[in-house]
Amino acid sequence: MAALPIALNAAQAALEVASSEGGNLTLDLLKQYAPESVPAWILPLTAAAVSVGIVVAVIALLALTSVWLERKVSGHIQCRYGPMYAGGWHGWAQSIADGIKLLMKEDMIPLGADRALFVIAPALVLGAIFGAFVAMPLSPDFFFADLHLGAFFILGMSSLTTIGVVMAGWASNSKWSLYGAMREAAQVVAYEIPLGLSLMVPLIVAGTFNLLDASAGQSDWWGMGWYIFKNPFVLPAGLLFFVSSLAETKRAPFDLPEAESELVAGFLTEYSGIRWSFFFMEEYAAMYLMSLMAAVFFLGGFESPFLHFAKAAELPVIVCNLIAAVTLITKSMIGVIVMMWVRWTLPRVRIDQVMTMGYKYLTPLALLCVLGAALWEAGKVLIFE
Amino acid sequence: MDFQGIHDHLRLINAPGLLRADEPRAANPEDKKDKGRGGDAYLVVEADALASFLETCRDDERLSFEILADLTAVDPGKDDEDFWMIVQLLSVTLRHRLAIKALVPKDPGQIPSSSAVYRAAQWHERECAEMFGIEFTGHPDPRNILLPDDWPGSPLRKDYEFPTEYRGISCE
Amino acid sequence: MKTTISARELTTPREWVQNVWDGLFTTLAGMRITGRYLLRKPITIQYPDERMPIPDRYRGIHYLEQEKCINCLACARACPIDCIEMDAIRHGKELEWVSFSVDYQKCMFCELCVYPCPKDCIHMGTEFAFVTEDRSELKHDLLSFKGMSRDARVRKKEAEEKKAAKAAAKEAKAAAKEAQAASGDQPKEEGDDG
Amino acid sequence: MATEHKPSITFHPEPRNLPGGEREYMMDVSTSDLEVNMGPQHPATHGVMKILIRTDGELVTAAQPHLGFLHRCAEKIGENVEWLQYLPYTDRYDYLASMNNNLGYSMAVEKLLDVEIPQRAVMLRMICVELNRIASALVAFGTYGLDLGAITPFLYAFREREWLLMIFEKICGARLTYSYLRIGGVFNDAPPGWLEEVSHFCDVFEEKWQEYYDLLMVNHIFVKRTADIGVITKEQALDFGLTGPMLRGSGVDFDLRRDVPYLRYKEAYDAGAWKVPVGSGEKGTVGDCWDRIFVRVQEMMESLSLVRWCLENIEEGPIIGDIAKTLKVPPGEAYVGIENPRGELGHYAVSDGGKVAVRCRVRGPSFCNLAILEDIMPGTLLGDAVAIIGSTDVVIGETDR
Repeated sequence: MAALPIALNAAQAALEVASSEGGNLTLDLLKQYAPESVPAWILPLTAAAVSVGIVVAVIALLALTSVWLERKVSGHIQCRYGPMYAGGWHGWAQSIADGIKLLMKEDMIPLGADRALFVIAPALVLGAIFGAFVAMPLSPDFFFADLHLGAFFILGMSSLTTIGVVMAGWASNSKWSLYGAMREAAQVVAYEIPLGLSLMVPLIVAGTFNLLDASAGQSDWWGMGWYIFKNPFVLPAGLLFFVSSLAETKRAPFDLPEAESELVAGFLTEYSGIRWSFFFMEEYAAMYLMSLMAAVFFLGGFESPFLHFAKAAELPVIVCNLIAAVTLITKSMIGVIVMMWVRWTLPRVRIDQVMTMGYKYLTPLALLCVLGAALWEAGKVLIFE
Repeated sequence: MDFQGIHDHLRLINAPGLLRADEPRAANPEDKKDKGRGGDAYLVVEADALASFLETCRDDERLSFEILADLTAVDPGKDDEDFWMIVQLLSVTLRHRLAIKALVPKDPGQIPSSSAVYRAAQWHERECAEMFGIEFTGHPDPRNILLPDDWPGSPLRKDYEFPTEYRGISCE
Repeated sequence: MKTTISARELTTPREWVQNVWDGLFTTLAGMRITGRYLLRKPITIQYPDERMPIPDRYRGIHYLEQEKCINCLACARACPIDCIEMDAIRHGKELEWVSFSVDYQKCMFCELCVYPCPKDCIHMGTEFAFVTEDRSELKHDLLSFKGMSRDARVRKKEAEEKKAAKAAAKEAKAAAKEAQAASGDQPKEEGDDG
Repeated sequence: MATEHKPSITFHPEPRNLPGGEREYMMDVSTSDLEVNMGPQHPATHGVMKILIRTDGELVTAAQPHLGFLHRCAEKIGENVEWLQYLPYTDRYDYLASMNNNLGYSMAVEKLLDVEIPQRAVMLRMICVELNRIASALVAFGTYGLDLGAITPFLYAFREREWLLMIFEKICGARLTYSYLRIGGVFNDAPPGWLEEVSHFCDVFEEKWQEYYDLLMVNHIFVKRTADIGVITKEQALDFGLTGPMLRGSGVDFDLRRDVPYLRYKEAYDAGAWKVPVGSGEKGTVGDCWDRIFVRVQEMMESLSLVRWCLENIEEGPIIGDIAKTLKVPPGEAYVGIENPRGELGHYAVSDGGKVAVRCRVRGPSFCNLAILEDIMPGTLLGDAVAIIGSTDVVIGETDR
């Protein structure tokens, strides 16, 4: 069932790609090497399909790795090893083994559940988050859709997962699930605001919604011209973004929709097997998405001294791209590890405190940051030009 | 205050329902069947006046038993005609204890509830009621607490017979 | 009805700043502690490969020094749930063992069976893992051998031989006595028979 | 709990005219409350207990504990097995503090027997009981963190508890159901090196305690989740017969070890070896969840210094008093209440001079402490409900016996 939303997203992405003016590595390659007999309209579609395939593969791989990583990090924080057997070295194959086990499990739908919604919900959640990744470039020249409103698109797509979660909670016909769904709805609505506002700050500095341009804008100062260094309001905004993204991705201490000690498992209570793992994948994919966003807009994107000197040394484009991709993934990986670290340190916040924090603390602070950053930029323009 | 002091004080204020003190005693050397009694000293109280007696104990300043530590019943034997109702009181400020005993006839096995005096008595009384079949009149919530609602008999009575079956489940 | 929802209370600016500061500071303090452990070596061990040492007094599955046991039933009587059953046939002083079983479905490893033993022959062992798919297998027979032990058999044989020898000697003695009596006082024995 | 079903939405079509020309349309949205079974298999109920809660959205409007899922007829068994044979059953009602249960039962029977306990046995009893109190408080602290979503402190607490269990394993051979303290003394003497290990534990534990404090107790989220939540006033606590940390958390300075002394606690107290921690409302109001859990956390340290005092004062000697092999208890009735980690654990034993008890009553502290949930849970949020259940630190084995 996951195929449907993914296909929809693919179609959407294909249209975006087809209409976008910027180059796309896959498309360029196809244009270069495709035989002339192939009709021209097929090329963007094929490029889109290939790109989507790569997105799905990369994200699934990242999600699997981070599930394993989470277990290792939590294990070591708690003075234990975590998985050690599956696959040999430090249980690297644990996630794969788990995935196979989850696939094997009986596909259960509760008797009173709304079958259609119950089935659609996990697919919608997973499809939405994969759709968001379409706008996320992996390196300066390897991307799937170079959207002018990339940041906007990603925020929009990632908040689409909420609908899936609410759907799941409602369809499960369980009181605990319903609580979880309602909490998720309230929480995401509350945290969209500070999330968007805190993202506004680097956007003001960058002057663009496009992720490639935003990343390229940090290439000065030998690759260290990151927005957090360029404007004093970006760093606090980054912290706010981090906290809001924790809430947005339902991670502890904001894992209220699941809240295993309060709501049994929240909206996941009635889910099992592969459907359950879809939600799980979504959580980790969302973590990566948010970390990638943070990396692009706060921590320099692809830019680092390595890339700067690689470019200066006029290394081949493919090497530069590789360095850029590794830089970005590393930065986002650090973000993900910090998210895990926070999760295994803090207790859970109560629901009204989540709301309070979103509305009374993060939103005003984010507004302050936006104001400050805007004034700073305006001042810069006034003084230097 | 020690037991004697408490007893004297209760006599002095004319506590309702106070009958006598039941203190441990040594065996009577002449009567071979009498082995004496060890352990605690009790105040024996009239069953119907137990609640008001507890209220006196709680409200009197020189006693101030704030806590009802335990309320339970004893079925001393099949042939015995009475249950013993045992109440343990505890004073937090004055740091003394008092054990109270009331004799409740097995037939009809009724005693006024003390849960209006000590809220703590409520659950203890529910337990007593289901385990001994004592009825606490005026109890605000007289449901079973540990046993299922339809459990047959009162398990802690000496004449209790184990059921062989409960809802189709064999208890052998 | 009391309500204790803090969101309904107003927050003063001072408290607001305090909350932000406390939230940040204590979170970082907590993360410092967990982060320190993240970099340390774990303290757990990988169970089936390494095992924790089991102390001498560990209360696991019983073991029986069958040679010493005299079938006195002291342990069975001491058991609160009657999970020990034993049976032996007595041949004079020697025992022929039929069974000595502990039902580990019931046993709660309280060690109360060990203390009353007059011969100090039942002990709690260090074995604890016994998993089975069949409940009947949980009734362990502690006997290392059934029937009589070799020593007991030898002793019994010796004892029997001794007994036989004794009986023979007695018989011989009696015969001698009889012979003596026959020569002397005969009517007395007849009287005994009557 | 009967639920009132009201019509869900009522419209008042006539608008109300407000000053300034505005018109207000009224609409009453009334919803019916949701009844939820919290338990018997809910992660927050610490075992098999059911709390029937009625909620209005996230707000709990009524709560009713249902017990009995773990009822194992302990009192009836007590009337059917011999005096000493009942000892292993006492392990099983408050399974986190078995040493304390053994002690309570043994003391009740000893009171009837009127037997003197040798000094070394008294000290071994005190050490074991206090170490067990630490182990129990570690579970209380750890699972409380777990209830509030902090998983790591739970594992840290269990790391130290694991060591304690190994210490117990060395002296009595069991990790949970010890059956170590017996009528008349203790079963075994301490093995060689055991007392040194206990003293080593005391030194290490002190550092770890600071870690718990920094990691969880003062964490801002934790404080906000627990302070001012589930406040039990002093009057309420006394009325409900709460004992132990629940009572002390409400600001009542009362500890059975000091105020109705047994063993050598009074002596240790007079020697300044320990104090009685009392809730002071440091982070909120007196008697809130934070106070209760902090009393438990402080008690760990007090128990630790008590253990140290015992280690200093322990002497060689016999470990068991003058006790017959088959116990015949003289007729009488005795009630002994001791300070279990959860409150007053009362044992009331009635003997008619035989080998078997006539009545063997157990007054479980959790049983009494649980009753207050009916009173303090209404008016809190669902998350608070979990925090409150956790702060009562119930052991279901004991409420149901």
